[in-house]
Amino acid sequence: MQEIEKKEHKPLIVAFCCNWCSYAGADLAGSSRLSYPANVKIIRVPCSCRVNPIFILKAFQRGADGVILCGCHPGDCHYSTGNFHTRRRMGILFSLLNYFGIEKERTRIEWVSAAEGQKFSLVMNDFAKTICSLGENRRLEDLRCKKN
Amino acid sequence: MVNKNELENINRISGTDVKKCMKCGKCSGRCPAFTEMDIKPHQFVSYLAQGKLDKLLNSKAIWNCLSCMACVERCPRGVAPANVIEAVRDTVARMQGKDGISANDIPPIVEELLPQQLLVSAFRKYKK
Amino acid sequence: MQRIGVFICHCGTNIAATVDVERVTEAVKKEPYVVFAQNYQYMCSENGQQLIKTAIRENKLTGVVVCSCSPRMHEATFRKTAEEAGLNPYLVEIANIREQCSWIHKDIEEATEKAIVLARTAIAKLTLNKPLIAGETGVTKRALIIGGGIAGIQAALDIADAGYEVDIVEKRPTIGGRMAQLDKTFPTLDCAACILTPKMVDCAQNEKINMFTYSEIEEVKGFVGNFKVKIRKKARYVDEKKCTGCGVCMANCPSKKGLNEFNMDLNNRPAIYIPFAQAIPNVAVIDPEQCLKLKTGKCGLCQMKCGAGAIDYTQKDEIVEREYGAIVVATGFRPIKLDNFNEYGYADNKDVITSLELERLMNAAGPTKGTLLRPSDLTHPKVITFIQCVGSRDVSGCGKPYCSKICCMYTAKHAMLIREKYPDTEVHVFYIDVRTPGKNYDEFYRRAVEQYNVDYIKGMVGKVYNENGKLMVQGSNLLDNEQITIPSDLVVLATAIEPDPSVRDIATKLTISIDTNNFLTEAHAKLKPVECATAGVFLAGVCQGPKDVPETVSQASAAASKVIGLLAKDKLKGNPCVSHCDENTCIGCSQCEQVCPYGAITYEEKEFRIGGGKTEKRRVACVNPAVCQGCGACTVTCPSGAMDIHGFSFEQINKEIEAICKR
Amino acid sequence: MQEKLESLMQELALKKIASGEVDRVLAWKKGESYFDVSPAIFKESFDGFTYNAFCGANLSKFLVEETKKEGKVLVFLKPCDTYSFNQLLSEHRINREKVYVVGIECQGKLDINKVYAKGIDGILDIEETDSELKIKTIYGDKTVKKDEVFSVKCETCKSKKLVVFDEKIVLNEMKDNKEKRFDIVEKLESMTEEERFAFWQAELSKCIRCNACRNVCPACTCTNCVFDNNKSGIAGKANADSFEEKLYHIIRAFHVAGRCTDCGECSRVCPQGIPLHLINRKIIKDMNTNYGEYQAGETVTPLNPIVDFKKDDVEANTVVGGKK
Repeated sequence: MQEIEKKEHKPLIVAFCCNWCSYAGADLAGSSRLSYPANVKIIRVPCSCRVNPIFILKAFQRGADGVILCGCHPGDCHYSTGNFHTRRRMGILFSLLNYFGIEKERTRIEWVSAAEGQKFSLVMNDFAKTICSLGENRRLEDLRCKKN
Repeated sequence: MVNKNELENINRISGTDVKKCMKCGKCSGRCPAFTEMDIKPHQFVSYLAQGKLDKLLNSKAIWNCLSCMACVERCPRGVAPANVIEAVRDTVARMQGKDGISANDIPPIVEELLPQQLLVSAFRKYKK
Repeated sequence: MQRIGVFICHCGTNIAATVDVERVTEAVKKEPYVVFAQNYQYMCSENGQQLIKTAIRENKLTGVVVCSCSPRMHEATFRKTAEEAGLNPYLVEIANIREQCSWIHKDIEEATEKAIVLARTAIAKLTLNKPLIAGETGVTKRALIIGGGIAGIQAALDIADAGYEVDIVEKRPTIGGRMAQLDKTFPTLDCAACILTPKMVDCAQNEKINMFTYSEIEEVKGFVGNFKVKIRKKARYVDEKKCTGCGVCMANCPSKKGLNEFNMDLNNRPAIYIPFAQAIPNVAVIDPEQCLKLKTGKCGLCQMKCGAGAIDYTQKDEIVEREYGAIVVATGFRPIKLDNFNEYGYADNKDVITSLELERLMNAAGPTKGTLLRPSDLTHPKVITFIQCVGSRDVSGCGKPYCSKICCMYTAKHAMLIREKYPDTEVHVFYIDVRTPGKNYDEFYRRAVEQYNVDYIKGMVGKVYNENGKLMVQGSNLLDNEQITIPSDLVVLATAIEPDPSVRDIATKLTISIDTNNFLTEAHAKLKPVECATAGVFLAGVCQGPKDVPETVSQASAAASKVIGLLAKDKLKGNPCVSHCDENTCIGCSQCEQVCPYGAITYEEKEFRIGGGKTEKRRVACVNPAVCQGCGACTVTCPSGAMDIHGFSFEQINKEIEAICKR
Repeated sequence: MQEKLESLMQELALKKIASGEVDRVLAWKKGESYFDVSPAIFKESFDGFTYNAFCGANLSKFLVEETKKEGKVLVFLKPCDTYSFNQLLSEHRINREKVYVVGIECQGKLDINKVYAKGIDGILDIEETDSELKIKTIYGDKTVKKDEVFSVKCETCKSKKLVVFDEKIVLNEMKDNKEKRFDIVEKLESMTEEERFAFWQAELSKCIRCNACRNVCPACTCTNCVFDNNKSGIAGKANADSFEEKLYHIIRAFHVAGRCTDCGECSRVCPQGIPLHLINRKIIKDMNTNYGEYQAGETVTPLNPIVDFKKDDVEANTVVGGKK
């Protein structure tokens, strides 16, 4: 029994949330007690456009199985244009990762406003489910960073 | 007692969430068969939400419902009373068990000119 | 050598019930540089903060991590605490173990594990925090109010009363907004004009208040204390300074077929018009879509008749640039369009009207001069049926999912007023629920039932159809389990309200958050109901959520007090978490300048030593920290990695990722 | 023909130096053999000055350092090099006033390794005609058709247009070959994720982190590269793990996204023969399809698709175009 538990892979999901909308949306999900899996860990950034592609690769390197980026809805960015830049950059990056054979479901971008606690929870549940079904990230892993 | 299976079945077949009902009564407000029905459309939703299975199964109204879907169309909460009625009707029909006929026997006895009620309502239900 | 202290808050049982705080305390003690860890019931309390201060002093802490609620809640509190104990406030990090942990997880094991990871992440980030000193900026002592309804008027008067200049920008030709269209107001039934118009006049007379009517916001730049706003003054074709509001032009205008917006299109107005008698400013405006002179070049009657010589057909839109320290958004609402509700027959029957139309029909300045006559044949309706929740609480996609809040009360008001004025009229109200929270509100509704004999029917209307000139209202009476049909003369729909559509554009220009229903999002649902997440922008009235007049006025005054508090400051502390450029790495490629939304980046040729006693001139980026808002767009665009941002540095985020992913 | 072009170039260079208009020339110099060609500065002596089918090197990047020095430099740029030149101008990396640009004809450059691959070895000398290489080897004379040994970057030439020059030397019509530009990218896209992964895993595992691709890239002109910067957390050259190479090449490609002119130098210099240009080309293709056609270096502009945006851009999740 214990062995089975040991083998069962618990996926790790890193969520980058912009301070003004999505992080607030996550807080709203919290205060509304809308649950999502504990393996979703949030990193607060001022704006989705702060997320450097290196961060995403770094997360995968260190053992993340999925990376999701959340920002204000296009047009509603606290900094006016940040998420427009994010949208292009990440479009290019995600496509490139997929070009390298990384499952496209492992990376996602979602727009969650400060008022969308429910959406945040739904998105995270859905993403966690997707990542669970994909299993462990093996195509962008760095064995040096994984202890087993 | 309340038969959980049957209730779940009705819920499942109806495909609607009766908890969303805000008890406005718009379904009954528009129902053209209202006067003929012993249980009114809004009551179907209410009874299902409360788990009053007996009332549902013994209703005669399931045979009066025209499946015109006006209640579904009007409901501001996205609840579909007609679907609930249909689900009850369906459940009752299935419970008749031995009285029923096997699928293979149906084609020869179908009157070609008369579409079957369940079939028709199915078309309506899935028309979108 | 760093010395980090970690403080874990129980938040009563909010955290402690799902997170084993003792275990977290023990776990964080094992993290590098952590020399002190303690948990306490309420870290944000006086005692809790004292505890942090004492620990900072006694343990000579170089950094503090507080594991508590969201940083959006108490980051500022704990930063202040640290500062009071002599620690730079930016050496504080918050691990959000409430909103993002204890509140969403049920399993203690799982939540505790997560809390430890979150604490570890905050500690890891903190090891790279640097003391930051916030810069200061001045404050322009003037406020902008967008929207000249009761919310905008009240806010303007309050701010002006404190001695600050206020500009009101109103897109319509007059201030007054929706309240000016109302006949009476609940729960006291005093006439809207009687209480509103004096305030409008006050606005006009107050020398601190400056009104831009028939104007729109063109562009907003800058930040709290220093907004730079372009206002488009639309061409009125009438010189505001010369027009005396005598109305001769209106009487002479030959193009009289314009729909009167003020009367909800129930009657007509000329192409040149003053919206209503008490309009402020009491100045005419020409509708360019309707004016013969502007459309065909032939007419010019009003110019000839105008004694003041105020008419100017050549007027053009004018852009005014003004600076403000604070902005109040009060853009108001409109009733929703009823296209999705064919069952009520609004489009097909003239005598099916909305409540706001009824308001005009009952108003002395309205199309029927205050006599209630039904629009189709101008007869007195004998049976009037009200339908509540038309388009409200509708999740089917046809209407709005929220409760419009004001309809129950105004329907009761209408029913009462009609029964009062025309006692021979039969009044029915179809309701789903009657919602009357508010001082003297339920009493008001009960008076309608008990004193005025209004027939309240629990149920909803399924269809309204015309049968031989009678409006047949078919609906359910749920309490009697009946289906009833009421032959009526007039049907009034308590139509849902929605934010004025202009708000989307305003939200984009101000970069403030807007929800799926187009209501503006306040900074905190309970504790910051008038603030926006964007500093210096405040909300008043229905643009934030459905509200009645008393509530709107309260919120407007609240917003005003926030504005006054802001304008009273001489200096504002800036956000030190802004971009900076490593000039040794920067290659001056100009990519960052392209993505900066604030124009905070410029380039300079600077002299650098390159060894051997030589220097070289290089083009490098320079960030103006007063203008930079710290979004970080430049940091990712920079190919060389020269751009970084304080507080969210490349290394810090990398360290966070490492800590989170450590298994 | 080849000689004529070469002598015209040398003539012009000498003339410009003699007139004092420029004080040095950036061109190619022949080494030990015909195909051993490398960029060089000529000042007094023009010994070894050459221009032949193996002059693939893009000279534009050298101008970043050259224009910091005193005096004006004359440079010969092939059509695709002129795009890089423009792009560098856009980034303020070159002082335009210190360069005299001579645009020159290019009929596609060759890869000596492809010649070797044809089993031709022991090369003594090569003679060029318009379409062929006549190769003298210790085993006798061989002939190779030029279009069979095109350098990877010239197999699909995006443009033969000289987008910037002060003067040009073009004797014959030049033809591009851009129809096939994205063929291989498309082929890769049509593979399954697993196949693509296998493809890149195989290719990138050859990487030895020699940094040649970075060093030659005209878009990589940072003086302090992130891969050399300890603070970046991605510095280091270990090829200990397959992740390391992927990280390197993804970041490298992303850093030049929007600025890459698709000159193909990365693939040309890769000692391991990794088709690195396919990574950049994928980005270009994605940007073209989703954000509108754009060719970096076509004009001097600070805007490129990665710093620009439209309010109605497609959602990032839908840009991913590859097969599942």
